[in-house]
Amino acid sequence: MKEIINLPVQSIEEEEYHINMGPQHPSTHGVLRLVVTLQGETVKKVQPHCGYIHRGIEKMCEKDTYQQIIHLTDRMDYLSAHINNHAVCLLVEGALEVEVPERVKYIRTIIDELNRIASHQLWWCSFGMDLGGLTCFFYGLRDRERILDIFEESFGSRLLHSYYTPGGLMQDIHPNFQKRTKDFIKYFRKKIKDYDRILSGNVIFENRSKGIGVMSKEVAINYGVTGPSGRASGWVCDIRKKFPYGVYDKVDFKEVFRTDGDTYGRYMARLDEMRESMKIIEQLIDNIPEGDYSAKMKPIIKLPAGEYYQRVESARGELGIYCISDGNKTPVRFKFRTPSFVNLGVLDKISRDMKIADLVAIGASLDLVIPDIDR
Amino acid sequence: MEAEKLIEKILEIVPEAQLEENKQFPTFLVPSGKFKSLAVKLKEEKELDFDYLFCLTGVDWGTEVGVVYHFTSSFLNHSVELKVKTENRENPEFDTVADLWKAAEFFEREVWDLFGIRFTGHPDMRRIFLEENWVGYPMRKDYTDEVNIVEL
Amino acid sequence: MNSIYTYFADIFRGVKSLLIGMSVTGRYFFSPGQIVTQQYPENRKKLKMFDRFKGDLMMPHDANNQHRCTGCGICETNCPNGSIEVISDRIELPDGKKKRIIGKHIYHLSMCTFCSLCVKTCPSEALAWDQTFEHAVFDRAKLTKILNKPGSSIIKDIE
Amino acid sequence: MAFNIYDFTSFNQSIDEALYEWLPPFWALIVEMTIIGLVFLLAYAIVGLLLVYAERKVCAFMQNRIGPNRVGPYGIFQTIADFIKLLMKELVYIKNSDKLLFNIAPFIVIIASFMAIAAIPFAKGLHAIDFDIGIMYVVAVSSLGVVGVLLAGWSSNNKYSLIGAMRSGAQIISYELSVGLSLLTIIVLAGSMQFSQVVEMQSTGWFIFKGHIPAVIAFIVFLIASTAETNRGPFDLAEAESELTAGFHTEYSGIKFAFFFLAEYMNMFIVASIAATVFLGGWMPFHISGLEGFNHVMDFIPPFVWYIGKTAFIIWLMMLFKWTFPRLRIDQLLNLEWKYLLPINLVNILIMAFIVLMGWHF
Repeated sequence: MKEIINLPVQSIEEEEYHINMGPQHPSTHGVLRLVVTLQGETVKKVQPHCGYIHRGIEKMCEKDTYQQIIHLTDRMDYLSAHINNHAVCLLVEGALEVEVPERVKYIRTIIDELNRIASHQLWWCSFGMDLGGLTCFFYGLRDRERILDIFEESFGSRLLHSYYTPGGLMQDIHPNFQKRTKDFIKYFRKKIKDYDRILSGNVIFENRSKGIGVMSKEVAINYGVTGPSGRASGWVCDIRKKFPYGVYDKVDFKEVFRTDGDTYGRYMARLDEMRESMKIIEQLIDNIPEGDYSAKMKPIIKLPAGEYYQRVESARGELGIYCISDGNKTPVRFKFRTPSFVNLGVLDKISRDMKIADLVAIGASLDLVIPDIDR
Repeated sequence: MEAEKLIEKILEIVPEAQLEENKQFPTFLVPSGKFKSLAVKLKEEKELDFDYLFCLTGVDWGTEVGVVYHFTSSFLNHSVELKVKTENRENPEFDTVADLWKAAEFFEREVWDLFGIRFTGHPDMRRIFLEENWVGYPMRKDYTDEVNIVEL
Repeated sequence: MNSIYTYFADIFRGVKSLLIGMSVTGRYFFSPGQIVTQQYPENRKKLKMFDRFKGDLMMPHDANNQHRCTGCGICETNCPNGSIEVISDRIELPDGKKKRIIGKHIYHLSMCTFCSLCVKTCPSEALAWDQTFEHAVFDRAKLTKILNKPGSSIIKDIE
Repeated sequence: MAFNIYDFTSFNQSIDEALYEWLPPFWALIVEMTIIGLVFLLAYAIVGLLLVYAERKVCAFMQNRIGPNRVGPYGIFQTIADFIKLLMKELVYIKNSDKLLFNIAPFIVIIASFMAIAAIPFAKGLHAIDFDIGIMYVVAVSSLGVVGVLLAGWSSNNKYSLIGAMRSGAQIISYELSVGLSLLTIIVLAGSMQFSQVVEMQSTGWFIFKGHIPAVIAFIVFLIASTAETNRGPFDLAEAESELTAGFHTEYSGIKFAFFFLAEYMNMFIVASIAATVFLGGWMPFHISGLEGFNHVMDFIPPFVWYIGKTAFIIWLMMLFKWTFPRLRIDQLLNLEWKYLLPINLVNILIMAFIVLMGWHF
């Protein structure tokens, strides 16, 4: 057993025992393995073991051209694929100092927000499922399906789109795109009330989430927990506000933030963020300017030698890309600072001395996507 | 803090640091011996107040390996990029910053795993993605693996 | 006294929130019109994929069994996974010049990630996406396809 | 009364007398017991399969789905197909498990639920045995199942199983109190523990209406506590899928798993029928005193249909709980019992006793 768990023996105290949550466990949403040290039902230590789905995306990026890198970023955080693509596109456009058409910026912003809603919907339903409310799972997936239909009509695929290219888009949006998006917003404004009725207000849910896994602002900053999880702790860290890209500087939206910092806060922050995203889409969807769907780009993109850093607000937090180029068509180093990987670090800190059921709730509230951790 | 003042301030702390050209952040190449003391100052001094390590990257430049740190201050909103390099490819070793920024704990384990750079003082220096008995450091430029890496 | 009040207030608030939750599921239970399930093999006839759906790479041929592919190999270099192999032949034109034509355009569906770079970068627009989606086969070799049909030739004015 | 046309007493008696005429008393008894055993086994299997199917359909409709619809019309043979699959599956041998206890545990669980079914009156005269302490017997027997759950968790040599079993033990021991006390409230009102008498007394009105507010409270408490006792719904901590993978039956496969599964649904059926019998009048039709015409129409609906209807309603309620609410945590679960249900129950009994004493009930 010792070799498998891979721990120093002295870490086990009397009356403590380990259980392995994962790599096959219903609540880790993938192949994450948590070695949990328990005393009774109380969690004493959580040691994440990652790497079960490590594909070496960063190594693969070193042999790919910048257009080809985009399809790899889809597969990191598959729930916010567009936003990952956006980061690469912004990095290349910024390095080449290409001005993309206004229409592209609008479309990208709308699609990013749709993607964010879809991601949060999937998070909501799996969060409900982790707490035992199985019906939530189907309601969330039902509504997410509508967004995926919008995506499928315009870009031809439902999950991994590779729709953005450096300089613009793969093809123009479908003529039905605006109508469908508006229909969806109308539909989802109704359905999100159900979300509140079935889970947010529920007394069992409140008991399960309030005061569980409290993360203070200092802890959030020190551990680098960004995104809705960090903002629920009171840390104003929204890249969309701090370093606006796309047309986020032209739209009016609130940066969701809360001060409670517990599981309930993270839950409410994400629900509010869905509402804010709908607000952004509503402001933009009727005002997409006419124009080209792509700037003129050379077929072979070579970044000038140097180093570049680009950050975007993914559905889970700050996605950063650090790129070193030597002037060739492939990068020397292409590093992804993925939000799930950093957010995972805080799991041990905030779930100590909680019950094992709380560990599941905390893990779900951090919204970890395993391929995003492992890359 | 303004970028120029920030550069001055850091050069004041570590005069040996070399300023590198970068449009986005003030970038310094810091001698590895001085790095830890600079990091402590960055974290502790009220004027600097770099409380958020947002990226830590291991890099293989070909002849030398090293680490790139990106710091920012969540309150003062200024950022800095620091680099440490070494030519010792066999057994590179730097001081850890995991005691100052907890976020570095996982980052440093990743760098150790993929680049083979050790961090002295790290609380839990194990491989993070690969197995303990993995031979080599896959992100190095000279790493070869005929079985698992398919050249197209 | 205050604690007794909060005790009962808690109970009533809790019960009320539970009833609200039950009203949601109860309402869906009694409204079968909202069922969203698609019964897949039965609805195969009605099921229509969107025009842009990326199902399978294909090379459109016209009525004379002619396609637009020149065999330049740009799709092959752009493919990130090596799922396209272009084997081109050289033929001698009547005027003595040599010309490159496509011999075999091999497409490995099993390796394709549907990134659409080949379709986008093709200079003569010879490639397109098909809307088929039932790709499951029992033999992996069947996923390797030759896109240009046998006996096909290139449309005249493409260079 | 008109529902006497559906009386099974004389039918049963005639079979009984005929058997005793043909056979010596000992063999007559044996034959009777065999017949009853076979009938109950059959009924047990059918009800279990139907309930699994019903649960899947009900939850599907709540979740905007269709549910099983492939095997047979509307998928009614789905559970039978599943059962056949479970029968044919391999019984996995667990290394270092306590083999005897591991094999015995599913049988204990299923026997406990099987025993409880004996005392339940399905219609007038249609029950296996009419104890004069029937309610007591059912409460006592149905809580035996926890022994099986504990053994299963202990003997599997799996930490998840053990945690699940310990949770289950704590849970059932606590909620047993509330189940007993809420039934006691009605016993105070009825003055009897015999199921046939309890039902007979409700011919003028069901206890839930007769007993004013205390009976309603007792009914609600019973619903909550019995849901917890059957390890279902928001109280399924023992098998808490997202935490403990499958809790106490993680290591079971094939038919042994099917036993646990079937026992869970049968327990649900049993507590639902107890609730229907004690609070909603069992097989007794719905009567409003004064409306003779209405009462006569109600009487022509067979008692068995009344009984099934009431039980189905309560089962539907329990399914609604399960598919709506998130799961409680173990300490909250115990809090709910010891801080809320138990005190309310105790006060409730006092009020009920007072009402009975003053003769305020209908």
